[in-house]
Amino acid sequence: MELLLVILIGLLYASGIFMMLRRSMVKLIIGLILLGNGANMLIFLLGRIVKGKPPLIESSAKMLTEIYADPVPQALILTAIVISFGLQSFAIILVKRAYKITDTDDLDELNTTDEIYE
Amino acid sequence: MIIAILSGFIAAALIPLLSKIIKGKGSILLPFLPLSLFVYFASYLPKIGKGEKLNFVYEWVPSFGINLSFHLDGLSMLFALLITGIGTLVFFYTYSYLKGHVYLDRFYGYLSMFMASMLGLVLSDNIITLFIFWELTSISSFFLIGFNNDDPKSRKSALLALSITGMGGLFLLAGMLLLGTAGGSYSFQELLANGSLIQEHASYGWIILLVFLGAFTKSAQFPFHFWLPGAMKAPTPVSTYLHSATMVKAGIYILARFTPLLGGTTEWNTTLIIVGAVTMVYAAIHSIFRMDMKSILAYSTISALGILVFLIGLGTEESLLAAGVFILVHALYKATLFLITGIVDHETSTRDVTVLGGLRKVMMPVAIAAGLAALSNAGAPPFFGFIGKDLIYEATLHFGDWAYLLTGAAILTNICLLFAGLLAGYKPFVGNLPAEFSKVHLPHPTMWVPPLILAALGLIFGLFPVLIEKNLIQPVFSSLTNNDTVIHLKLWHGFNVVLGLSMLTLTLGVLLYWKLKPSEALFGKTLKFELFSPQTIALLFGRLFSGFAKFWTGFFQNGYLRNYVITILGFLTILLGYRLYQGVNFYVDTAKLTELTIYEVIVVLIMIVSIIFTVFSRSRLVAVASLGVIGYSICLIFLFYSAPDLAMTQFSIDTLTVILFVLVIYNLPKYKTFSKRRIRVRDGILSLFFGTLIAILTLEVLAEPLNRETSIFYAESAYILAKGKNVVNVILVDFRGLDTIVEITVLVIAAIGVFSLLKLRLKSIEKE
Amino acid sequence: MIKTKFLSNLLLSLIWVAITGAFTVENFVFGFALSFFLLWITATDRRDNKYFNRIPKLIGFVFFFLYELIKANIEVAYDVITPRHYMEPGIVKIPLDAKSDLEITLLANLITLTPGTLSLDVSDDRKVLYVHAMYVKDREEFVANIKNGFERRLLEITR
Amino acid sequence: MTEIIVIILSSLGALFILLAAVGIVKMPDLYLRISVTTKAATLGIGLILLGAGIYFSDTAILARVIAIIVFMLLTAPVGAHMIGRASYFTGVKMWKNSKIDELEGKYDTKSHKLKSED
Amino acid sequence: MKTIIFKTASTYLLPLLVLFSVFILLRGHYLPGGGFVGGLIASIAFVIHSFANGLEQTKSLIKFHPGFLMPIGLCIALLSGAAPLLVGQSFMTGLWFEDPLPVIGMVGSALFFDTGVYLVVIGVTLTIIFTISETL
Amino acid sequence: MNNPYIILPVIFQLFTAVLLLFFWFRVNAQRLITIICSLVSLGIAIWLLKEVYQNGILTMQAGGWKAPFGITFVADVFSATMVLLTAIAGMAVAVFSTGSIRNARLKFGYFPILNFLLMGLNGAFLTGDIFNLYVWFEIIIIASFVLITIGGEKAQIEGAIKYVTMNLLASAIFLTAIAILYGLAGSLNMADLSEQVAQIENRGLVNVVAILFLVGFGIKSAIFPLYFWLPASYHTPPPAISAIFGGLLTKVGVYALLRIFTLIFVPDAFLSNLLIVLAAMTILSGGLGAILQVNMRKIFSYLIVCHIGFMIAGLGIYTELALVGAIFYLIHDIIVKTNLFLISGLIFKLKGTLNIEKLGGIYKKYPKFSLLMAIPLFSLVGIPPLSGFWAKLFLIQGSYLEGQYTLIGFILLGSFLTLWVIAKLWSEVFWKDAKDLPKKINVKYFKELKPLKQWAMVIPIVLLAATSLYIGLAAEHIILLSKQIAAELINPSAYIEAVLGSKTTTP
Amino acid sequence: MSVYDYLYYIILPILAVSILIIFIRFLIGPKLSDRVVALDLLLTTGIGIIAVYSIITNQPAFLDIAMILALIAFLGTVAFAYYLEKREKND
Ligand code: NA
Ligand code: NA
Repeated sequence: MELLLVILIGLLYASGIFMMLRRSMVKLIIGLILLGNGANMLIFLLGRIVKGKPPLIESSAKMLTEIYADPVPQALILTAIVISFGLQSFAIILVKRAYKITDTDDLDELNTTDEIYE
Repeated sequence: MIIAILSGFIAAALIPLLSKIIKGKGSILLPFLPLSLFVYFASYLPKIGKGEKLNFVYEWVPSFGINLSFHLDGLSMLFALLITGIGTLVFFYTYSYLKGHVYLDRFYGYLSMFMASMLGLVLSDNIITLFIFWELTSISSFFLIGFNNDDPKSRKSALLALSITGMGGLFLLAGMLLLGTAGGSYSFQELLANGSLIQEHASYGWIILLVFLGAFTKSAQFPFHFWLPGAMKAPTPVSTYLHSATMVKAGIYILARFTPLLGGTTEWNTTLIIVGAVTMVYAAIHSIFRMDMKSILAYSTISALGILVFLIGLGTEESLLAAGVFILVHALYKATLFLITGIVDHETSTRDVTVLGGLRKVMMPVAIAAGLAALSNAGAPPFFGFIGKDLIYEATLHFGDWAYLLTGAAILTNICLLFAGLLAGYKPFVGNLPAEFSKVHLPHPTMWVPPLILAALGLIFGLFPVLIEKNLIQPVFSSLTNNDTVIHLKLWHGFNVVLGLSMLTLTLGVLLYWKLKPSEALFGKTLKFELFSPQTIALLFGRLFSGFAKFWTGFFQNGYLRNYVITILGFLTILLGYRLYQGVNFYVDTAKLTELTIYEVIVVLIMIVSIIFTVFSRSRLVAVASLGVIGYSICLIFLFYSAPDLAMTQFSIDTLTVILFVLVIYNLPKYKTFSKRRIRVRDGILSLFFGTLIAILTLEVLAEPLNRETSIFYAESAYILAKGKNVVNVILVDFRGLDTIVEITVLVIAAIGVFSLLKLRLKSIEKE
Repeated sequence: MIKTKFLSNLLLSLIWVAITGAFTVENFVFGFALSFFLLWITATDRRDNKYFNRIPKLIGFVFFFLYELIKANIEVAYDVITPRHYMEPGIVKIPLDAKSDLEITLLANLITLTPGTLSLDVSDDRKVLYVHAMYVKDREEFVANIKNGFERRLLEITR
Repeated sequence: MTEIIVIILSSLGALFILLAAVGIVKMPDLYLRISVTTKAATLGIGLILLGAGIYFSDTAILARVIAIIVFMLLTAPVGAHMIGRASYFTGVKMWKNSKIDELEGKYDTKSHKLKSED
Repeated sequence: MKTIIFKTASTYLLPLLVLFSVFILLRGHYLPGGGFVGGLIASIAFVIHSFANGLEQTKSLIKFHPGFLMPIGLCIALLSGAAPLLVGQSFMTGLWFEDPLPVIGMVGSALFFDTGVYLVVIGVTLTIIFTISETL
Repeated sequence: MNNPYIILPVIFQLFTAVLLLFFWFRVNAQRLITIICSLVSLGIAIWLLKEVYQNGILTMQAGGWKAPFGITFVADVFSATMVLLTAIAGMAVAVFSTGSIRNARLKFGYFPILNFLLMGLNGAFLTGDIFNLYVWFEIIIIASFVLITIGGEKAQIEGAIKYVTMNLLASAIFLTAIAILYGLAGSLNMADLSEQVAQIENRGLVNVVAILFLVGFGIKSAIFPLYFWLPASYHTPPPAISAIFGGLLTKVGVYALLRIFTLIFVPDAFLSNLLIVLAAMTILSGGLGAILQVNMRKIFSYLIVCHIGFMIAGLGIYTELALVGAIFYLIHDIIVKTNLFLISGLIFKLKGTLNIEKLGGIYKKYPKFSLLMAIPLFSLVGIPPLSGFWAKLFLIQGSYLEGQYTLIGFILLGSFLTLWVIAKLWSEVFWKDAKDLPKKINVKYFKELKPLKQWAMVIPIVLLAATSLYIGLAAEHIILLSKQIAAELINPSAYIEAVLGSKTTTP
Repeated sequence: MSVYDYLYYIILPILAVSILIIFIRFLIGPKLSDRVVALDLLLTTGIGIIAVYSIITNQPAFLDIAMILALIAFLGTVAFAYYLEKREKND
């Protein structure tokens, strides 16, 4: 399964980047989301995956004894997911606003702030 | 001592506060600052004359060996007296010259600051401190040159001067640092103690190169000389003070100061001789075609500076003595001529020598001063200038194989300088007074007394060199050569070759004055040569540089986000790829992998297809929907691999994201394909390459053993110590609760951001 | 009104007990308090609706519903797994006797849940329910089936 | 005994879901797809969930399972109704062999008000 | 989307979902769940309600601007984290009541903290979604 | 030594922000709270630096969990200094904002967000946990997103798109790096990582991770060729916001680079050389960009890039001396750049434009302001003995001792370009005589402001100018501080011991 | 054959194949509504998978995820319906 996930992660990164390189703002956002998903999966996989053993302590037990999934990456991903949600919401609204103001989706037209003489 | 040096800065700081008083009558009090400093330094003359050297150390930045340590010996004494002495006169002169000027206070402020910097420069023993004061002179001169800042030319000149001297300053800084590092100390005295160490050091070449660059730019040596004529846009007192008597000599000072330490080598001497000789001849020839008094003086100053560099370069005891004397000679007559130019300009409103004439009839004392200065300049006996010129020829004649060539150059230079001196100091005052100048009258004594004093000194020192021989020139000589040979200054050496050369110079110079009349036409002809002048080349270089800047900036900061992204990612990819290729062995341990099941394969398959679908979909909504599928599939993977909390959260958040998209999708632009196919293919290749790198990296990491200390601790303590059974949640609210509080803060900020982005509409009055 | 609220409250407390899975008095009291609070928060103008009014009829209705569900599912399954389509779909207008929001909603949902039919919308004057059906052999019969089946039984419970 | 019940319930459930899956691909128009899938899936999932509830033989879990089923019964038809209705007035066509359409022309094109009479 | 069916269903869904969200919040320390998911579910409940009944209805239901929940939640989280500082212990050190409460289990600062998270998440989500809906 | 209160700079900022949220619509109350709280923060920061300077490295184990299991906060001299600088710059900007930021913006959370941003900065400086650093970075970027867009002007939005994209990209790379690091070392505690990473046998992988961190932080600190977002966006928001960005935001990236590449990854020859090349290119790019610009704030933006190069150069050389230079420059740059952007704000309020071709006559009309402004301008140039000068000494000497002669050339070039740009700016903006520009209706000019607001804009500039004078003239203090920091960085064992030393005690 | 094996080797694959089939509808559309319906069905089927998986792994906790899925799965449908309605009104 790891091999499949590795391919998946590579693909998520690749597609995220490909989308970020488009000129369309919406694609840019989608690219960022894909990239974020890729990073989350990467943390997940690199924390090493274990099937069907969530880090929950049995009601009768006091600690996890047998093999269990590493809870740390899970906590990290949770945090990362929530943070990306905040950032993505903001980014989506930013794009909406940009579209309203500039009336274009073409990022190539948003270059006045880089011009030397302004 | 420190008070003496800093007093100028203190005054400069106080002047803006006292501006009302200064703009009134108060400014007459200011010259007493340099005057008292002059007296203060002069009081040390006897001690210096006895060969004593005085040290004053004040701690400043001891941890880097930078202290306010001052060293008073002959050389610094000579400069200190010039700075304060001419300073006094210039301060007085300014009182009338800029009387009633709205920014008189500022002018005095800068002048005081400059004086203090200059004093600090010549008195510093610590070479870093020396550099600090060096830079301060550059910056105060920037303000002084740009004093008439309404005039674009004035601003341009200030900028040019600062650019050149500032650049030189940076080289000097590097040189000083190298020197200090190589010699193990920033104290000049300590460095001097291990002089040979430095001359043998591997960086010696770099050090002297950097010192030269600093000195040459400051002292307007060829090919860095061109800022100086422009700097004459400054008010005349500034030209007098900075650009003839003191600041430009800072470079000379440095060369002189470092001669005992760095000098004596072929590199040192040859460079200085060549640069000095070229400068003196080049500038001298340039000076004779000018018509503007200030321009004439500017070029003759450059030439004189060239002579000084040349003399230091010769490096013999004779030449160093000549240099020491010529510093004083030149300061006296050149300052005089500048002050006179100022008077002429001030009273007649022109400095064109072809127009001026007969002014002796209306301003006799000025004419006397001018005459004295011109004669000293000409090296006519019994003026101090004669002694100076004598010493120069003495030095060149005794310089081995190259004696004739060098002497010839010196003679040529001196002839031109003589001519220039006559043009500026003689021509305006003789002949008939043009009618338009008949109303011209003698200015306030504070203006004509200073040049007269200086000019008179040129005569007095010539007649009685003994006045300064022991207490001033002897110590200067000692500092320059680092030995105590006793010297004698004499006006009369008897009839010898040197005297003959002096006379030859005089004769030829006067002859030239007779024959060559400066005119617009002649000046115009010389301008043709400007095409090849260093200034033109420098400007060309500047233009090239600015073109390069435009290219570079336009290339990188091109305004296209995707180019930025591709640059960043390309950079990352190359580095990653290189590092992976270089140091990572590709290896997968299949035994460690978990088994594959059909449902997982299907989920992954769906994900892969969805990703491709998202990327290539032509509809925004479909892309969003398939993004949802990707998210939900991730959920399932989380679930299969024991992360129920993750699955829950991912699912809820994905749903919310979809809702968000759907809500705003109206206000989102339609999906369009902008880029060309070729670009898409290129991006695709880069993306896939990057993805592959990440994948390989992941595989490699998976093959490494993982330290499980942390996760074991959590598993064991979650319930016992933190009283929770869902370890992930315990981590979130307890073990790593700090992350969580930050992350909810992120959410809060994002919400506020969304709120303000959508709700805040500035009215036009509120925009800015 | 008070009775309705109380009933809702009670119902929610029971659901609370069910989802938490702890059948204890404390938990019930906690759930009651919680749902009381929630009802206060979410209070809107709801009309009189009675929950456990006709419990026997409710049970009967559940069985009727399950029967319809399974029967119709099999009917559809046949159509799905065989290559040919036997269906005769159409959108049919069903006049409503159900009046309250709850009645209409329940009816519509029940219709949707049974295979082959899908409540598309209720007219704005609440007189008609538009239903998409797979097997409209005879329009009148279809309407009558629904009116006599689901609607009648449902109204018996709710009224 | 429990095991057999679980096997039966889950088999039936899986079959219904498979049915829904085939249905959604095979059915010729959107309304039919909605029609077929909503309930088949709901029924199927309900059965599987019930199986799970029985398997764990814990009242708490059973209660939770029932709660899920109730939720689904509540939401699934609403969702079907929403998307069906929205599709109708966005002009999603019915299958060519459809018999009648009594909804035709009843929607006000602007306000989406739905009339009961012509 | 003024459909009676959805409206009615949402009226019943709202309390159900909020109830469920509280449940998820409270048991987070023992089983999957916690403040985040709880908060998300609660906000989804209100979002559904606003879809069905219009934003104004939902807002009048909540009675105050949901954004107000953000500082309150942050305050609760901050206080429960900072309380140990008063007794000279590190930020976020767990303080616990002696005995477990029914249903909830052990009550301690972690629970308060999670409640803070819960409220913040509701506040944030609703602020974002409502603001967007208002300015469509 | 353990001290639970070192988290105060963070908590207090959070407290302030939350308090401000409760006063959402009451703008004047927000102003008052902001000023008071920024003073308190300054007090806390001074206390912290004093404690650390006297007692050595202080740690706080969040939740009382021993390292590396909980999140550790570490206050060494470096962090404490950064916290203090944040407090100073933060206070200046806060006070300036009370005068310069319009009520409309204040009603939409300007002050709370500003305080959140400062909280994020403090958190990033104090944390000893790599993932926690990530979340602090996220606070910083989201707060900066909001600030850069607040008001929603066209230029703001255009700049923000680039700013947001690049920062999110950087975050993704950072997160990737953390994932791999955790996958390799199984730890998040930076001190622990320092030990764990050293034990990893597969050095190739370690190097790869280091590259990811370099690029992630490199984007945030705007080094070549990752800086593009900065000149595209920093000039677009209100000047007070540019000030906090210009002063602090890129520096937090530099801080992270300095921290990570001294504590966890010690640069090998390749990385060192890479850093040096990047530093040189950064200096060049920033300098070249700056000489072309005509908008004052864009000039400053490019200069930020240019001067980041100096700091990176110090890291690349990687000797104590060079690090002293980098740290000194960092300290100087925070104060001066903040002030320059504030000054640009003041000039805008005076003249209604920041185009240096249109500006002019300030020297004539406002001689006292001009003098005041000259201090930071020429401090930036590094006219000795002003603050910018000292750092260069160390950098040049450090480069020389390591034989990096070309780098010296670039440092000199960067200094020269800065000198030229500032001199030109002075000549254009201050000296040149300008016609009165037509009044803009959408600008509230300085003269139209109430005296209280006028003071609110001038006092921070004065204070920062005084600070930069202090840095320059009392350089000894700053050098001692920088030396201590550099020593800490070069030899992280004290840091590691302070964090992990308590391993035996029970939580 | 135990319940475990039965679920693991028969039921789960059936559900997975169902998902795959449904996904085909998602891909081919043709209308947005078709995709939405497919998405909804995907999620519903996901609930089933979760339930089965919870039995296989003996983790009743997974049922909670199923519960959340059940609760908010239809929200996506509602949102898309909302969008379609808006689109009609606006165009
Ligand atoms: Na949580
Ligand atoms: Na704790």
